[in-house]
Order: sequence, then C-alpha cells, then structure tokens
Amino acid sequence: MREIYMDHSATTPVDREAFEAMIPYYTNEYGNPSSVHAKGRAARKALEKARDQVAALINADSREIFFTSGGTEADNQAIISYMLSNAARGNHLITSAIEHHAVLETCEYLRKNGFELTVLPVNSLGIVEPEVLRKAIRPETALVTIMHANNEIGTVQPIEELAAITHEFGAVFHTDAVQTAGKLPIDVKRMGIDMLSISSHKLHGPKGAGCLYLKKGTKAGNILYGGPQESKKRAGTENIPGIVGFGQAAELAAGRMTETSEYLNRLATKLREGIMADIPHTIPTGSLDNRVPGSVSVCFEFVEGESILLMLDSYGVMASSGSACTSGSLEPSHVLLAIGLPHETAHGSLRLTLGKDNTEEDVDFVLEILPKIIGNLRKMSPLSGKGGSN
Amino acid sequence: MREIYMDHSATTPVDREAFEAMIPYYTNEYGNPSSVHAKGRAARKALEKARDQVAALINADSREIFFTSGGTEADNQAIISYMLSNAARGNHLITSAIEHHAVLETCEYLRKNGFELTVLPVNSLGIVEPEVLRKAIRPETALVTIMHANNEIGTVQPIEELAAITHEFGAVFHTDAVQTAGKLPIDVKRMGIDMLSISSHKLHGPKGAGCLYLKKGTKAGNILYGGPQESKKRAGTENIPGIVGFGQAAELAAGRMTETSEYLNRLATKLREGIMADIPHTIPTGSLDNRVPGSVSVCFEFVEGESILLMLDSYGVMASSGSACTSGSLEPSHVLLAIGLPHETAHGSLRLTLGKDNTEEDVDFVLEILPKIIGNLRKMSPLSGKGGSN
Amino acid sequence: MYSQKVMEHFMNPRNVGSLDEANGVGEVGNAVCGDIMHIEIEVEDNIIQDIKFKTFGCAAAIATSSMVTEMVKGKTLEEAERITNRTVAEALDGLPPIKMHCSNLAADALHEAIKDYMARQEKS
Amino acid sequence: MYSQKVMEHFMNPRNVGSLDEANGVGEVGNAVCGDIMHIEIEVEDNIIQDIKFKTFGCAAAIATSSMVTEMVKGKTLEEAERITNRTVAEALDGLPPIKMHCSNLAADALHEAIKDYMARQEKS
Ligand SMILES: Cc1ncc(COP(=O)(O)O)c(C=O)c1O
Ligand SMILES: Cc1ncc(COP(=O)(O)O)c(C=O)c1O
Repeated sequence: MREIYMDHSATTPVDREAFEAMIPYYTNEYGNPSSVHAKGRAARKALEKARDQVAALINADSREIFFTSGGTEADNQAIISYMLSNAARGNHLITSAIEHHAVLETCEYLRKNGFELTVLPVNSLGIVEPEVLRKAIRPETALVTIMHANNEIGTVQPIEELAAITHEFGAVFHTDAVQTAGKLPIDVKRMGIDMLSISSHKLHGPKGAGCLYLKKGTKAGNILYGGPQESKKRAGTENIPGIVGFGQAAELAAGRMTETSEYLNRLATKLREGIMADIPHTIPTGSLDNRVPGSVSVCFEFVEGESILLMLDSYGVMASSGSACTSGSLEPSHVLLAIGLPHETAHGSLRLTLGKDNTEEDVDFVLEILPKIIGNLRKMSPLSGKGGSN
Repeated sequence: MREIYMDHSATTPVDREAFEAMIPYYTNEYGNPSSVHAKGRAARKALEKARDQVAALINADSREIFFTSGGTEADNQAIISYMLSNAARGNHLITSAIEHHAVLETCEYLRKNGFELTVLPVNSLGIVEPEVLRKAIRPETALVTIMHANNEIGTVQPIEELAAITHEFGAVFHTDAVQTAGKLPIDVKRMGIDMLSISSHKLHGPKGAGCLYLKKGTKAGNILYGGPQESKKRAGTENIPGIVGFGQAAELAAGRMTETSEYLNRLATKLREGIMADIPHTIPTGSLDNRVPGSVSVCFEFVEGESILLMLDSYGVMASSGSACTSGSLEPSHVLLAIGLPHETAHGSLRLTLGKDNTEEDVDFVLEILPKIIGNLRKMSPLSGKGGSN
Repeated sequence: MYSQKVMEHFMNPRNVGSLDEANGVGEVGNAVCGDIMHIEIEVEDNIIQDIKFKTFGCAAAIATSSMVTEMVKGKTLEEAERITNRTVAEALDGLPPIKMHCSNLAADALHEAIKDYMARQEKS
Repeated sequence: MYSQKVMEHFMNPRNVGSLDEANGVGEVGNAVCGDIMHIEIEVEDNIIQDIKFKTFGCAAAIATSSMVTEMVKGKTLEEAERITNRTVAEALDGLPPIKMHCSNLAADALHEAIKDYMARQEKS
C-alpha cells in the first residue's frame, strides 16, 4: 500500500544526508568528547561543527547553543532554570493558553511551587494579541514564554512585538520554536529573542537531540546536574550521532527553506481548499495568513477524530487529531478549546501537516478519500441527523 | 595505525547488531509513538520491545523501566524527584564520596536547596563499609544513593548489604549501575534495589538513551514536564532509534555476560600484573576482589596523567586518567582523593578499561609500550630524581 | 493498540442505521465527552428481531456498538440483558485500558433501549 | 585541542635533562597542582650557553618548557628576561584557555633560574 505521511508536526523522517552524517559516529567514531584521545577529539570536533550548523540556522553565536535531548528538555531548562536563577528579579511568569505541554506543564509545575503564573488567552485564530500581553505584564514579571508557532493549528505569533513588549518591562523572552525552526526564517538578534527551543526530529533530524539558545548574558542554569558538558549547562555524555544529525539537518533545512516553504504553502492551500469545497460542516482552525508552511487543520462536525485517523490510516494516509481519544485524556486539545471551539466540534479535529516529500498526488489522493470517509462516519453518527446534513 | 581502544568506562562502540536494529527507525519507521497511525504504532511496538529487553537485563518488570536520555538524567530524576516527592518522609539523603558527578552534583544541588546531605567516606579500596552507612542513617533519611561500581577505580560495592540497612531504616535505595549494567549480573529484586540508573552507551548501545528503574510503588516523579510519555514520568518525544539500540545492546550484553566477564577478567589481570611487574612505583587503585570486569586502574608516581594519555594516543592506544589536567579542573579526581591518595600520586592516574573487542595482542602491545612511555616521562620529571628511581 | 476484531468491526460495522419499526430506543454518552451511542431495537415475541445503531466516537465506540448489535440480534430480552460492557469488550478480544470507560458503553445503550421497550409495553 | 606545534614539542621535547655546569636553577609549580617545571642554565658572557629542563605535568607544561629552552639558548640574559609565558604560548601557536594558567609557567621557571644565576654572581 502507498504510504502518505502527513503528520510532520508530530515528527519527520530523517534526511538521508543527515543520517549518513551520523553513521560514522555509530561505527568507528564512537568516542566520548570528554576524552583526551583521538576518538574523543574526533567526537568533540563533530560536536562543535554541529553547534555551528545549528547556530547558523537562527543567526546565533555557536557559544549560545546548548544541546539537549530534545524540545521538551529545552523548554523545561529555559523556564525552570531561568525562574530559579532569577528569583530576585521577580517570581511572575507569563505564557499563553495554546503552548505545547512542554511549556504549559512546566509553568504549571512552577506555579505549584510558589511562582505566579499568568496564562494569556488567544483570539479565535490562536493569536496572542500584543495588547493582551501588555496588560498582563508587571514589574515583577521575570519571564514571558510564547511559542513561535502552534503545533496543532499552525498559527504563527507576532514574536517580535511580544518580545519588544517583554523587554520594555525588563523581562526576558523565551520562545518555543520547535514547529518553526527550519521552516520559517528565525533571526534571534533581529527578533529580540533571549531564549529559544529547537527539536531536531521536527526538522528532519533524528529524535533524541535538540537545543536551547541562550543569548549571551542570559542568566539561565541547569536542570541536569553532573559533568561539565555544554559549558557546564547540561550534564551528561553528549548524544554525538544525534547531535551530528541535528546539525546536518539544520544546515539542510536552512539551505532549502525558501523553496520548501513555497512548495508546502502551495500544497497546503490546495489541500485545505479542496477539503473546504468538498466537505460541508468543516471548520478551518488557526490563522490562514500567519501560518506554518504545510499545516492544514480543520474540524469536521458530527464525527470524531480518532475514527477519521484510523480510516485514513486504512488507506495509508497518516495524520493526527486533537481529539481526546487520540491523546488518552478525556478532554479534547486545550488549543482547540482555547480558540473557542465547543467540545463537540473539537472532537472532530484533523491535522494534516505536509512535508517536503509529499507530492501533489498525495494531496489529490487525500482529497479523493477524505470526503468519503467523513461521509461514511457521518452516516454512522447520531449527530448528523440532528445537527445538519451529509 | 592500529587503534586500541581501552576506554570502555568512558563510552563503548555500538554493537553492530544494535546499530542494525536502529537503522529502520532512522529510515522508514520514523513514527512518533504517540501517533495513532501505522508508523506511530510501529514506533510504539519498538519502544515496548526495548523496554522488555532492558527489564530482562535486571530482572525488572517492563512497567518499572522509564527511558531517559542517559545515565545522568536517570540519576538526576531518581534523586531530585524522589526527594521532592517525599519531603514528608524526611529531608535527609546519603551518598558516598566516590559517586559520579551525576549523583554528587545532584545531591549537592539539593543540599544547597535546603536538604540535608551526608557524604559517606570510603575505605582505601573505595568501598562504602556497611557499618559506616548504619551509623549515618537516621529516621529522617529518605534516600540512600550508592553506586554499584565506580567508573574510575572499578570497585564494586556491597549493594545488597547497603540496601538492606537502608530498608531497615525505612528509606529507599538508589544505585547508579551505569558501570555494571551488562557487565555484572543485576537482579533488582534479589538485591533489594528501589531505583537504579543505566546508560546505554556504556554497554555497547548508542549515546542518548538510558533508563531509570523504579520499583513498583516507589513514589518518584518527573524532572521533565510536558507530554504524557513514559507513563507520564518523562516528557518528550522518545528517542526511538536510540532506545531500540539500547534494548538490543542490553539483550546482547545479557546473553554474553558470563563469557565476556571471564574473558575481560583474564585480560585485565594479565594487563595489571604486567604493569605492576614492569613499572616500579606503580600503585594499583580500587579493589582487586570486587571489581568491574576489564577495569585496570593504577597511579604512576612522578608523572602526570594527560602526558601518559597523549603518549599512549600517539601509539593508537586510547585510555583515560583521573588527573586534573584531563578534566579541566584544578583538582585531580575526587575518587582518587577519597581513597586517600596524595594529590601528586593522583595526578599520575591511568585507567585502562577493556572491552569485548580487545584482544590479547592489544594487551601485549600496551605492555610493550607503557613501560617505555612511563620511563621517558620519568626521565623528564623533576620528581623522579627526588622521590625514587627509574 | 486495537485488536484485529475491534478493527474489523470498526472498518465494517454491522447494523448501522435506524429502524422504521423500532419499538425501543436507547442513547448514552454525550458529545462533550466525544462518545454517543444510539441503539434502536425491534422486539417481537420477546426476541430482538432487528437492531441498528448510530455512534459518534472513536474506533472502540463504533466497534463495541457493532459488536453488541451482532451479539443480541435474534436473542431474547433476558439474554440481551445479561450482556455487559465487559462481555462486549471480551467478545472483541479486549480493549485498551484507556478505552474501557467512555468508549465502552454500547451495552448500556442496549439496556436503555430494552428499558424503553418495556416502558412502552407497559404504557400500551 | 593542542596545536601541532605543542604536540611536536611534547612528543620530541628539546633540552630535557640537567647540566653538570649549571650556574642558575629555577623551579616553579608544585606537585599538588600537578605541574612542576625545573630549569637549569649555564650562563657565560651574559649569554645562555646551555639550558635543560625537567617537567612534571601535562603536555602543555612539557611543550612550554621545551619551547622556552629553545627560545633562549644562545640569547643574552636581557633577551631571555623579555620572554613571558604569553610569548611562549604564542610561539606554540596558542594553548587551550584552560591551560593558560598552571601549565604555562615555563618562562617563570626560566626567570627564576636567571634570578638564581644573578644571586650566585653577586655572592661570588
Ligand atoms: C558511574 C556513572 N554514572 C553516571 C554516568 C553518566 O552517564 P551518561 O554519560 O549516560 O549521562 C557515568 C558516565 O558518564 C558513569 O560512569
Ligand atoms: C511546539 C512544540 N514544543 C515542544 C515539543 C516537544 O519537543 P520534543 O518532542 O523534542 O520533546 C513539541 C513536539 O512534541 C512541539 O510541537
């Protein structure tokens, strides 16, 4: 069966070239970069090359890049270590209602431990309006953390404005750029970002690597204690092959960014418009103007997300949903609720996130089967009869 | 040049079979195990297979294994999350003076944050004497963390006795088994271990994976917050290829353990005895009776470790040292000082840690060149003339 | 995560739809939770002659609905009443633990339908 | 981590040993820190006719010792005094930052040896 992977916001295939760059570090060059000998030195060199590659992706200095095990760890380190290291500055932090759990749960952990937390609402497109931040920020605000783009609905935030307001009040700005790094241009200097998280496996690098960008002078510390790795900011033997793959993938992503994003925007527009045209009672979610390339997110009324996913899967099409049933929780995605969708609508969410290897034929195929799938499920649904047609 | 890697305590080459098991997860099976679709399910299956493999290595139940990014993270999670989750039980913890930094620095972090810490001394062989623990343990002791075997001097601790004393006082016992998992038999049930840390890259698995064993019912929590991975105990997309390689390596290590350890013991004995016979003013460190297979550690008087390493390296022999010059600190290894060696002796430390791929010829070669190297360095040393001969 | 049987019933659900001659109707769950099961039965001579369902929910919700209809078609009301959510799940070779609650209510919907039938009988 | 020049001097150190005719001896560092540099010079007509060193320490310590001996052999005492730890490190194409302190004391040892020579001259 033909495989059509349209779940690139969940994870991406590793670039062939990135994987090839990793292989030597799984075979002959297995050294620990802390070792003095030849294999240690080779590993150290590979580590520093990757650091340069990742730094270049976001216009940072290599010494501002600290490798972690992934996006979650980078988010945790930024938020926890910054708040703990800057207690004198203030014990208030601000985030938004549509952050990834890696940010939300981390903020919540701090709140339970005596910090003050403000969770900003978003508008119906999922945008944190700068004026909302301005009203919430206070002299004792130490940190504002707002994601660059959302993983479910694809909305890109007005980061520069949010960072500028944050700095006006003397606070520090962190952004979770896991969904944008390698897809949208990021210039930490121009955008005024103090801390930024990246995950390798979302940009065609391997799982198990990520990084935290810490602007020079930003007083953040450890969350993992032990050896002196990563300039003493992150203990633990470095995942050299993973980091090498991450660096290589970052470089490749940077090289093809403009071309790829145009391509993905075109495919995604076709897919979204086709869905909207062919399937009634469909609600697009997120902003159409400020959007991660390749992200299509909608809610189908009267049907449930997991059922859609499994039907699509039976045709080889792989996608995701913010339905409660796919997350193992009883509530549908907090993001869909935050943009104001009722529970029953949120249950019918479908996210199709395209990647560079998707083709026009992939899109055509989805447009061919999806209306049938939704139609069949609606025929089975006790809500369709009541709520509407199809 | 012939390469002779004798630094297996620092890191190990990845088993060919383990790497081969990983490859599909870098190529076609790149799914995120949280995804509902086919690739997600394949990743989930791989994850659970690896969990079974690792559980089998230490006679645990699979549900007691929580994957981490490595040994350091496992140590941090065990110690920090246990102490934070059990504040009611007591705020005192006990460790030993020869722990890896991943344990020592983590305990130190807690001490700075209001916990009480006792660091037990060791005897001249590097053993934590059970009676010393018995005297230090108190009703308010919540946690005792003592490593299974030391990474520098190879001494294996009397874990069962230490765990039994810990339990007598109602506390919980954690052990850092990074240097023993896959090399010595571990049965968490029989040994009475409540928490245990393993690192993949020390047992011929890939870097970037490790695990924490948590005995059913042990109240430990998170140090990384976010998604619901690892039964909600460790957030972050799982490093599937890394974990698959870890699982495979664990299974392979379990399968060859008896044979390999006999082999390594034989080689190490030959190496150590050859060194002791041919090089005067050499002090063996650690216990000879209770020892990790394959570990040879000595101190050569009048010379400095980094110089020895670089000379060995020029012959293709890769080893390590507890000398200050190799660690970037001003103090030689805390382990060598803890067993009572004077600074000047500790500076001359050499650690040769053998692995399954080392041969008798490797040992012969080292025995051929090492006396010359030490001799030459001693000729250059202003101490030799004063302190002794050669 | 799902057994083959669950997937088979989900992909090819039996007895989907509604009955013109229904004399018992049951519905459980609600859209907020993401699961609604609606079952209609046609009872004659104490026997479930026909049964149809409509379900809004995940694969488990659909498969359990399908399974329960298959299990009771042609059975007496007493036999049908003995069927529980658990026996439905077992007939499907089990469900993931997380699906044992909200998505496994098809037997409840059936019992509601039988209750409804009984109530109508009493009335008439 | 080390430059080629450092490695070359470390692997093939120049002027190792001691001098029968030394008329100036300098020693810096201590074994506790892991670095001791011992330098002996033979001065005649204000010129360093010969120089030898013995060093306990890492590659940087050995290479800087070797380099300093090479730099000053045949030079006047004034020229030798102008040599600093920094110029030695530069002559070796630099040292890792961490090695700039304890392991880079060879010029100090040389200056001690010159001081010792001067003191002996005054005495005699
Ligand atoms: C005894 C011991 N504990 C912990 C660690 C840390 O493990 P990792 O390198 O996987 O973080 C190491 C090795 O570095 C070790 O030898
Ligand atoms: C926006 C966002 N932040 C953080 C994460 C977590 O990153 P990782 O999976 O590398 O831990 C993800 C993906 O899971 C994400 O989409």
